[in-house]
This record gives sequence, structure tokens and C-alpha cells, in this order.
Amino acid sequence: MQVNENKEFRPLIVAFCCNWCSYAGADLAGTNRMNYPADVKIIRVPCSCRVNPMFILRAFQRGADGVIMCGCHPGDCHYTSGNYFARRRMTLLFSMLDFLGIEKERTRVEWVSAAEGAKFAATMNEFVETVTKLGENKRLEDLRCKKQ
Amino acid sequence: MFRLPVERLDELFAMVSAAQTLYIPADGKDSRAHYTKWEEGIKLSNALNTVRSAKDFFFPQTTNLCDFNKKDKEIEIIDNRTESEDFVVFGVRACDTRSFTILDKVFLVDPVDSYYATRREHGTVVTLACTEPEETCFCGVFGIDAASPEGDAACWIADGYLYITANTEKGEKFISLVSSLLEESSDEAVEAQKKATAEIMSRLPFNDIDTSYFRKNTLLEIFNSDHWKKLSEACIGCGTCTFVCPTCQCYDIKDYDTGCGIKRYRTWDSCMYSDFTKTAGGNPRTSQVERFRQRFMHKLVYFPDNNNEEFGCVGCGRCISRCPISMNIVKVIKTFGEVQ
Amino acid sequence: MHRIGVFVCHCGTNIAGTVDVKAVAEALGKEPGVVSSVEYQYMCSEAGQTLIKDAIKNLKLTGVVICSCSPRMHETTFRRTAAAAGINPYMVEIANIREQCSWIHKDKATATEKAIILGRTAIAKVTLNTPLTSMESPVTKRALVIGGGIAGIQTALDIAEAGFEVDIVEKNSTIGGKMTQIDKTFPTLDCAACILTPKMVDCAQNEKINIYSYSEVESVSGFVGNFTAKIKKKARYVDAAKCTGCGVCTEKCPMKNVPNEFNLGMNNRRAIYIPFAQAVPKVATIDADYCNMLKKGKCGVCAKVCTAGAIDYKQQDEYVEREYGAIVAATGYNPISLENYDEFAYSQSKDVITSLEFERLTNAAGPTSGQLLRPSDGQHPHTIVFVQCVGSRDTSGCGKPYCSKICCMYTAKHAMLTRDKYPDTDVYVFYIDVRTPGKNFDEFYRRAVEEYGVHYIKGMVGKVSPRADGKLMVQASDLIANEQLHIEADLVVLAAAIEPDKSARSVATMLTASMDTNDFFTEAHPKLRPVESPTAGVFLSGVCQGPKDIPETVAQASACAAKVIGLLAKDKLTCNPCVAHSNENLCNGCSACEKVCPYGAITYSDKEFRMPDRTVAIRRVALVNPAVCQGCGACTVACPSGAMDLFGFSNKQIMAEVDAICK
Amino acid sequence: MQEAVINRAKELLADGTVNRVAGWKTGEFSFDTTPAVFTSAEELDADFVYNDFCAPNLSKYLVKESRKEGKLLVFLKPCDTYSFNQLVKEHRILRENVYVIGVECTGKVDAETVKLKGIKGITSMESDGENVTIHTLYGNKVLPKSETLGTKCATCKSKKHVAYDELIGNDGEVDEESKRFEVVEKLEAMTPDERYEFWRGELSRCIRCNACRNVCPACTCESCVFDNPDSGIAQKAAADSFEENMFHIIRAFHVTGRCTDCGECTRVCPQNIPLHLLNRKYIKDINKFYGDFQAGADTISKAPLNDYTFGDCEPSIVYSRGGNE
Repeated sequence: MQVNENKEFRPLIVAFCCNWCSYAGADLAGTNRMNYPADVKIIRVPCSCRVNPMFILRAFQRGADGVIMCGCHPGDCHYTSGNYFARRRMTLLFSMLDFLGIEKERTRVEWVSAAEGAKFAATMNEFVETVTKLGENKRLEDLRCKKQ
Repeated sequence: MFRLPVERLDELFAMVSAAQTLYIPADGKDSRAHYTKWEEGIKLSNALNTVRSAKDFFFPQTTNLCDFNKKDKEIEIIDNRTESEDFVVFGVRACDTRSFTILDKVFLVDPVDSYYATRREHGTVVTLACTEPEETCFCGVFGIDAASPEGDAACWIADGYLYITANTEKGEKFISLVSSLLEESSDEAVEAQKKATAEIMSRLPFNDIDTSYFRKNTLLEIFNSDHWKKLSEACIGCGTCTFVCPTCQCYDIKDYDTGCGIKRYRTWDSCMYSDFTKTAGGNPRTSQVERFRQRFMHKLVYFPDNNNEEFGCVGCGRCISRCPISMNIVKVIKTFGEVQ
Repeated sequence: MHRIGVFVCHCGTNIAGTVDVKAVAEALGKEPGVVSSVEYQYMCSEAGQTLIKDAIKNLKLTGVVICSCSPRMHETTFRRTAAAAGINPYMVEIANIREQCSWIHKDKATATEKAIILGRTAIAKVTLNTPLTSMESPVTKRALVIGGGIAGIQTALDIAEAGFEVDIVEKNSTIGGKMTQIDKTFPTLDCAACILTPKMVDCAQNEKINIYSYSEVESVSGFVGNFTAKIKKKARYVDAAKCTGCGVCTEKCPMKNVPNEFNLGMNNRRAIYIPFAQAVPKVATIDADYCNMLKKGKCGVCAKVCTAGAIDYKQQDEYVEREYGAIVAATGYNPISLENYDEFAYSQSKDVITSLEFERLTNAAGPTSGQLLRPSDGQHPHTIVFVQCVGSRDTSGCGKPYCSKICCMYTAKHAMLTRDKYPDTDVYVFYIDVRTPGKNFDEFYRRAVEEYGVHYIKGMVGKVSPRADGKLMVQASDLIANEQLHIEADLVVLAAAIEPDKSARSVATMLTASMDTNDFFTEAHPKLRPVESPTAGVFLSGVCQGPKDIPETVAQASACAAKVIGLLAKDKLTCNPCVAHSNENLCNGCSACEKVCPYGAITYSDKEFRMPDRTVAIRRVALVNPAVCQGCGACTVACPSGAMDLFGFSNKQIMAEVDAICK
Repeated sequence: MQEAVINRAKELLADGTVNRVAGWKTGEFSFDTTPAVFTSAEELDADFVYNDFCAPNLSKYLVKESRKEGKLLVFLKPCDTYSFNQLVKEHRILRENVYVIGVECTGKVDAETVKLKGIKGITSMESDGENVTIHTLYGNKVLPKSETLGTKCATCKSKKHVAYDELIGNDGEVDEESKRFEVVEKLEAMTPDERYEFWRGELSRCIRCNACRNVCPACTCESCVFDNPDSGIAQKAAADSFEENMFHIIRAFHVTGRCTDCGECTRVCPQNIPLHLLNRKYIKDINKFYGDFQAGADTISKAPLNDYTFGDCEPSIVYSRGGNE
């Protein structure tokens, strides 16, 4: 999160991308020179099933305004079943965040294949826009980690 | 002695809080009493005591001691303490009030804990006498009179009036702050209430438990007793008893990396935890029975050994009602007492 | 203390054009642990790599961060560079500042700021990297080919030729696949059987090849070099070792009206059958669905007439477990079901047939012994309408969105052969486009039009209505003449789209190989690795990867064989060291990790432990087999105590990355 | 009931089937009971109780007890048997070392519930199964037992024993009409802002005493991630609102599909935070998204988070569903 009196609010987005599909999809978006905001920073994981809910909370704690996880389409997981587990984990985690009254729009899962550079860019553009509208993450922030 | 009609309590609170921050026990959404910062609309709770003790005001669960800032490859140390403002805690019961004296013996002896000392300096404790003690109360065992609480100023609510008297200079200052609301009064009602309360106190189930065993026998005898194993058998190792206890004073110091610097803070610790006093070299207490023993040895043996026979317990009874498996200090005292 | 070197690549102007590489190098040089931070034109070049190697040696670097293109591009390159300079290759991290930064951002300040953050993130990660050593695993020098069509046959023959053992598992009672049903092949018009059957015989005779006919792969476990497959040999109620293939039983069996699937149900066979004369293995099979002996316990004729004593009504399914180093999927295709295309009256009239049925009608071994006769009345048809793209290139959702690729050519073949043999026949072909990109293909098609006078009409057939007199009214549009046509046809032939065999999906699941939305197997790279699946050790041969004609299938089959041979020729394989590992002190033995592991890499053992309270306890703890683990990380999240972690992507590393990004 | 239970325990001790008995004994008051292990008939006669105040779930103790020398007899209430099964499934309890007697339960009286009714100074309570007589310093009161039940019992899901070697008393049924999701539904019907306010109000009281975790039969980790400095998230105190949220989200997540809804977390919370609602939310979600699942109902089924189907709902269901779901 960067907010300055003179500057407009820019959200900080952490994106977890699986190595085989979505990270490659993100690369393809780059290769095709598609644009999406620099607010998105990608972390490469071997598979969406590597994403621990702890990582997502950690991102929010450290000041992220939105967290998105991308993986292979169901049925296409490089490891056969990883994204199925990830899907259940994230569904329940997001539902819990919603239950606690934390804006559900700050979290997202998208399936992006290695061939879907355009989808990757479009998803990121849309997600950044959504989070920008929501503004700063207040409900899951850690005041200790605020930048002075 | 001064008094004001109970209906005008809000005026008193308003007047105090205009000058200083005021905390009173008030019922929370969970229908239990918690110390709450007073503002318009907050009502004094009828509950006997708060869930957490009043030690939080002087020894909060977490204290930020200092910060370290990393700038490139340099490290800067920041003392981020600001002088705390004066505050008043109103409605502290006799047991919790006594706990401050116990904590003082730990934190105010050399080397003085400046974080605690500052808070003590700035805080005024206004106590409130108990009228309806509960089954878990056993403050009398430690020579505390629930009907005559200590503190900077002491209050009684009797016959529709709040009676107040000062015990210390700070207490006098407090009374003079609100003197415009008070009228001089005799202490008849208060004395009558003291008598009534004493009568109830005498009927309390734990009123006469005998702690003498812990002063008559040697430290090692108690330490090596077989009782500990059986007593601690069901202990689940949570920190409930220590965290609701007004006299538990152990803490841990941790460094927390915030990403833009390090915050060093201290936080309550519990001897019931498996990592209590864990060091690089290991842990001196490796089983729950040892940890359990530590807590009661501390309160009933080590503390009085070092502090003129004074026990490290005030009989507030919180651990009795809060322990998930109903194990508590009374059970320990009784078990040892029985074999005498 | 770490000594990290940061190397920022310009990638010519690819990065330097949008990112101020000097500023990035300077900013990252201030990060804790970084002892050197430099930029260079092309890090991946010889000179760039030398720069890195020299820095590692001279500055005694313990970790390397390269800010460059995607790790998917050059991670291996830079790992090798690091290894060459004497540090562990896994002490290298790549910050992707090209694909995920310079190429997507236009504003230099923004891109530079982001590049610094990405670099900082890689530094945070590399600080927590640990040297990893790759394990080696042995290679079982045998290949499994699933599917015994021309693709499987060619792959098996080529692998065997190189001296490795191959097993072919074919679910039908003979190998040969679809090609056995085809009469002639385009564009040469040579007889399919004449070129296929010698290869089938070669397979049978090659001592390196073992054919499991009438068998299916039941399960596959293991990993590249070390697969174990369980093969189900379905009971055929005939002892294959004794059967001589004489065929007497297939003539004497009283159960005469079993639809003959080899001729697509256009004639009948017996309950005991050999699909066709050149079947390999030439062994009879009893169809349990029709055999009276098996169903009712009455009959036994075949056993009586069999002089070899090969009939065994009590035969059971048999299971074999074998180990393989590589597995080839060659599961082939089928024409789609035409139930969604009722407008062509396929189910209403016997005279509306598919192209494959047409092949059988023109084949000497077919139901009409090669005479082109109408299935309904056995008369010679005079007007034949061929409809192209039935279900292909169909985006309506009824059919397949892709081009089936072979239909244009075989229809030209059918039309040409019909006109050649029966010059009195009128032949119409309705097409969307005629696609003939292949050697001698267009010439072939032009001959059909120019020499044989086939009427090619651009347009789709709207409706086929069977008339009481047996004629088929074909309603169509001619898009070039822009007019509606009504043709009275005797026979309508539909070029049905082809789709992967239904068994492919379960094979893919067993092999953990991925598939596209059409159930074709996905190749590891569409251009550069077209015959490998993304799953190591699994290879693709034939139409199971995408529509192909015979020459392409054979070419791919051989390419696939070459890849398999390359794998089997190795004695040992280097495993990915980024695998899961369990901290036994934290492990609860709860089995959560085992349940989510797709590779069965986790086992449990009871071990003795000295507990914190100085007692000794036996605890059940998880054990990861690093040779089997593929490093997905599913177990790390399933583990509640955090005992399970992943090398290369540890909890701490990922959290450090999160922290660095959010700093 | 108590007599029958003690007699059977004595028999099993005498015939050598078991060498220890896990049960309850009275604490300082008749209404607060402590789990205990008995080794002789004399101890059983002296201290063993089984009455309407034996709320503590004994299953978790078996993780350690079942690894000790000899077989142990344990008395399990219906809800405890679910925890027991779940722990057997996770290989935490060695089943062969435990002899389970299921004991009938009609709900346990909770002193906190009684106190919330404004009854002070309770010196003892007696229950005849219908009514509870409460003796206090300030006089006696009688309440119907149904009004004295703790949250875990008031919203009981099942009175059926799902694991036992023998039963004493009657076996009950799974309560299909259980109202246990009522409060969760009420919260779901609120706006996110209201929910946020609600949970801040509750979780801000958390003192991270770990009572919920340490009593939880699903939390039997050799070392909890929150105690392990290497996990990167270990913090001793709820120093910040984030820590309060984090601890409870992760804890609930870790027991997802494993929590049997025994309700101990809420029973023991010294700050009376309705922690069971978090677990129930997960149970409700799982039932809705992946089909009904009751952790601990058996010892073989796969936990929902360790399982999947191709057609599982997408995480986007969280955005698309209405406020009432």
C-alpha cells in the first residue's frame, strides 16, 4: 500500500501463481506486451496447492490490499490434483474471511492456463480496479507493520 | 468521609474523565464485566469482579519496549516511550488492589522496571468495597478485608450513596477533583455494610483454608511431594489461570519483524506453556507436572520466602471459575493441608 | 552471513528500455547481505555468464540473484553457471523483470520501482535458500505403449529396434487399430492392409515386443524411469497359447447374429470370433455377452470342435504388474456419435452412413466383399452425396470446435475411387473448405475434381429426408452459385468428426498427464516438445495428441520412440531436488499429507524418539520418498503442525517473499 | 447411573481387562468436575463421579494415556465419541489400548450459564435430570435443567455413540433437527460491516491463553505452529487485532473437516468468545459445498480438505451467493 497526500491510492496486490500454468500465462502476457498495473507482484509457487492460507493472511498483515491466487484449470493440474485441493482450501478460507466481515473482494482465485496471457492481464486489470475501489485494507491490517 | 447519591455517579465520572482518562468496570456485550474507558453512557457494572484483573493497567499484556529501524545496512535503536498521561481506575476490588502491592515488590525493587513504575506513578486507584462476595472468593485467607479495600481512595455503595474516603495523597487529589459533587458524611452506613459483608465472608466455603503448611515445611519437601503429579494430571497446559491472575507477573520478550523495522515487545508469559523459560540450552521444566508445580511453588513458597511471608495470591478466585478443568490454587492448598 | 551477488540484465533494450537497470542495481546493492550488484547487457551470453562466475569466485558469493527474463527461460542456464563456479546451483534465484515487468509496463519510473521490489523479493528468498542435491534414480529399461494402432505399433517397433523391450497393451483382441478398417490410403491409394499387416506381424515376431491384446491398463504408479503398471488381461475364454487360429470354432458357433464391430455392425459374426483374417495375435475370443455357454451353461460347441483344446470357459481376468521406464499414450480416436446430427437422418436411414462405414463397404473383407451396395436394399447406388465437416469446426456446441484434418482427403479418396470403379455414379461433395496441405494432397484432390469429375459444392447440407421409395432427399445450399439444391441421392456419406478414444481420459488420469478441453493429450510444449507430455516419462503418439493422418501419425510415432529411446538409454535420471520433507519432531503421524499426495510418495514408520520430558516414545512419523515426490506442495498445506515443508519453496521462503513485496 | 458406571469400572479393573480408568472427579464445587485417572476400586469409590456436571471431553487425554503401559478404560459421552473416532482416524489414539464405555448423556449443566442468569455465590448444585437445585450464599433457586445447559449441550448435534466397546444407559440418535447452525445463519444474514463489528467485539477480548487450543481434541499437534518459532507466525500474545484474527482463522482452518463440534473451545474460553461459531461456519460450508460430512462419525472417511471432486464449486461462490447463505 502506498498512500500519499498528493498521490492517489495505489493498491498493493500479491499474486501467487503456479509455475506450470499461471506463471507461464503471466509470462505470455509479458511476451505479448499486454499491460496490467505494476501494483501486481507475482510470487512463483510450484502449484496452487502450495499456497498456505497463512501466506495470504501474511500478505494482508504486511500491508497487501488484495491477494489473488492463480493456478491451472481444474483437470489440468501438472500434479493432477493440486488445484482441486487448493480450490477447496481457498473456498473455505474466503468464506471464513467473509464471515468475519473482511471484504471478500480482496481475495480471488482464477484459473489461468499457460496459453491465457490475455486472460491473465485482463484478470489483473480487473482485480486491481476492484481493490482500488475498495481502498486500503483496514480490516486485516497489522498496525505494527504500517510504514511510518 | 464524603458521599454522593448513586444517581449522580455519572456526574462524578464525567468530571473525572474531563481531567483524566477514567476506567470503570462495565458490562460488555458478553454480559460480563470488563474495565472500560468511561464515556457518556457507560454504566458501572454490578458484577463482583471483572474477567481480567486490574493488573493490565500497570502491567499490560503487551508492552512495546523499543524499536529497531533498519536503514540499508545500518540499525537504529528507538525508544518510543512517551510519558503516559494520568489515569484513574475506578471500582477496583480489595483483592486486585492488594495485587498491586505484590507486583510492586517485583517491579519496583532494584532494578526498577521503568515501564511499570511510570504507569504506577500516573495511575490513581479508586477501590470499591465488596458487598456480595462469591463462592470463589478467599481474599480473607490472605488478610484482605473485602469490605475495607486499600487503594488511593476507597468507596462503598450503601443506602443509595457512594461513600468515599482517601487513603493516600493521590486519593486526596482525586477527592478534591470531584469535591464539588461531594458532601461530608458520617461513616455509619459504611460501618454497617462492613459488618454485613463480614458476616457473609465468614460463610464463604474457602474462608478458612489453611495455608500454614507452606510456611511450616521446607521448600524441598513441598517441591518433592508426590501430590504434584496427581494434581497436575488433568492440566491441559493453557495459560488461563496465569492470564486472569492479578499477581502473575512472568513475561517474555520478543522481537517482531514488521518488515519496516523490528519492534521489541514484552508480553505476558505463562509458566504453564511448554516453551516457558526455554533457552538455547533447553528447557529446565520439560513436563507439565514441573510447570504446574512452578506456578504454585512460586505463589505459595518462593514468593513468601523472599517477601516477608507474604503469599503471591490475593484470593480473587478467578482461576477457580476460569480453569477449563477445575484445577486451582485452593485445591492445591487443601491437598497439601489435608496431609498435615 | 550471506554474501549475495545481484546481476541485473539489460536484455538489450528489452529490459533496459523500460527499466532503469543502473538504478535497480544500485538500489539492490544496498539490501542486507548483498556484496555486489552489477548490470550487464546480456547476462545469458557467454560474457555475462563469465561475469557471474568471476564474481562468485572473486567475491566468494554464497547466493546469486539474477534480475532478467522469466526463470522458465533461463533458470537452468544460470544454475549451471553457478554450479560451474563452484556454488550449489540452487543458491540462484531469478527476479523476472522482463516478462513480468519491463514488457508489461510503459512508464519507466513505475517499472524501475517494481523491478527493485522484484529484485528485493528474490534477495529475500535467496537468503533462505539451502544448497540442494539432486538424487538419482535408476531407469527401468522397458517401455509401455498403451494402444496398438498404427501409432503404437510404429513406436513399439522403433523402440524395439533400438534394443529395448516394449509392451503393447491393446484393449481389442487384435492390434492394428483403425487402420485395419480402412480400405485404401490417400494420396497413394495403396491398400491399407498391405502396408499395415506386415508391421503387425513384425510386432508379433519381434522378441523385444510383448503384446497384451484384449487387455487394459488398470493403474499406474511411480514416476519417470520407475513406473509400475497393473495390466488387466481380460478373460477371452480361449487359451491364447494353445489356440492355432484355425477358425473352425468361429464357423461352428451356433450364435450367428452378433453384430460384427469390425464391420461397424453392418454384418454379423459368431459369439466366438477372430476379428479378421490377419489379426495379431490370431487367437479366437469368446464374446461373453452372447455366448450361450457362458450365459446359460448350455452349448459348448466351440470346445467340442477345437482340436487344440484351447477353449476355457472358466478363464478369469488376469492381472500382471510390470515395471517400465517410459510410458507412451497411443490411445487413438473414434468418429463421434452422430446423435446430435439428426438432420442428416443417420439414425433413420440405413443408407446414411459414416465415412468409416463407407470404407468397409468398399473393402474386399467388408460386408459386401468390396461391392459398393446400398445397405438398405443391396442395390448399386447411382447418386452419392458426401457431407464434409459433420461435427468438425462446429462452434455451436453440438460437435467439435477443431478441424478433424483427415476428412477432406479421405472424402476425395472415396469420391475418386467410386468414380473410378463405378463411372455411372454421380458423386457430390459438400464442403466448407477443402484443406489439402500435405505432400501430393492438393494434386490428389484436383485429380478427383478434374480427372474424375466429382462435383465439389461449397455449402452445407441442411437436411437429409428419407423418402418412402428409398431415395434420400438432400437439401443443400451452393454458396458459390448462391442457390438451393435438392438432390435425390441413393447414399449419403457423412464425414464424422473424430474425437479421442473415450479411454483416453482415464489413461490421462492414471498417468497424471494433462489434457485439453477436447480430451486430446497436452504436449509439453506445442512447438518444441510435441511428443512429450508435461509429465516426465510420459510420451504421446498418434491422434491422442491431436488429429493426424497416417503419415503424420507414423512420423510422430517414430519421433516419440526416439524420445523414449533417449530416456531408456540413460542408466540414471537426476531427480528434482525441490521435494517435500518432513520434520519428524513436529510430525503427528495423522496421515493428512499421505491423503493429498498424488504420487504416493509418503509412507509412515514408527520410530523411537526422546521426548522433551526425557522419556522415550514410539511415534508414527511421515517419510517422503524424494525420488517419487514431484514437489507440488499439497502436503505442506495439509499438514497442520507445519512438519511438512518443501525444499526450494519453503514456508519461510515464501513468507519472506511476501514480506519483501509488502515492505 | 453413577453407581452402575463405578461398578462396571471396578469389574473391569478386577478382571484385569484394564489397569486404569479415566473419568471425572468433583472439583472444589459439586458442579465443577476434573478429568482424572483412577487405578483402584478405593479411588473410584472415593472420588469418581458421573453426573450432569461432567462436561469435560476426555478424548484428548487418550492421546497420551493410550501410549502408556496397559489398557485404559474410558467413559465417553456421545459427543466425546466423535472426537475419539477422529483421533483414532488420525492415528493419535491407539485404539487397541483403550476400552471405551459409552455413557448416556442428557446434556450437562454449565455453571457459567447459571451465573449469567444473575445467580451469584453458588456453593453447590444438584440435578435430578429435570430440574437443577442451586444453593447459593444468598438463598436457593431451582431452574429447569434445559435452562442451565452450556452452549455445547444446548445445541447438541447427536446423542448417538459412534464408538464404544460397551454402553451403559441408552444410546440416543443423531439430532437431525439440531439448531446448531442458527447463530451462524444469523451472522450470515448480517451485512459484512455488522459481521465485522460483531467479530471485532468478540475476538478483541482474546487474551491468547490458548485454552481453546489446548482443550481442543483436534489440536493435538506435537508442536503447534503458534508455538514454533520456526513457523514464522508464532506470537505469544494477541498484541494486535491482526494477531487475534490470524490465530483464530488459522486455528479454525487447521481443524476444518476434523472438528467434530464438541464445543469445548467455547466452554473453556475465559473471555466467553463464541469460538465454536467459527468451526460451525466451516462445518456448515462443508456440508453445503461438498455434501454432509460429520467429522468423527467414522474412522475411515476422507476429510473434506483432503478430498475433492472435479465438479466442486469454485471459490467465486463466496462472491456470488446472497447475503443469507
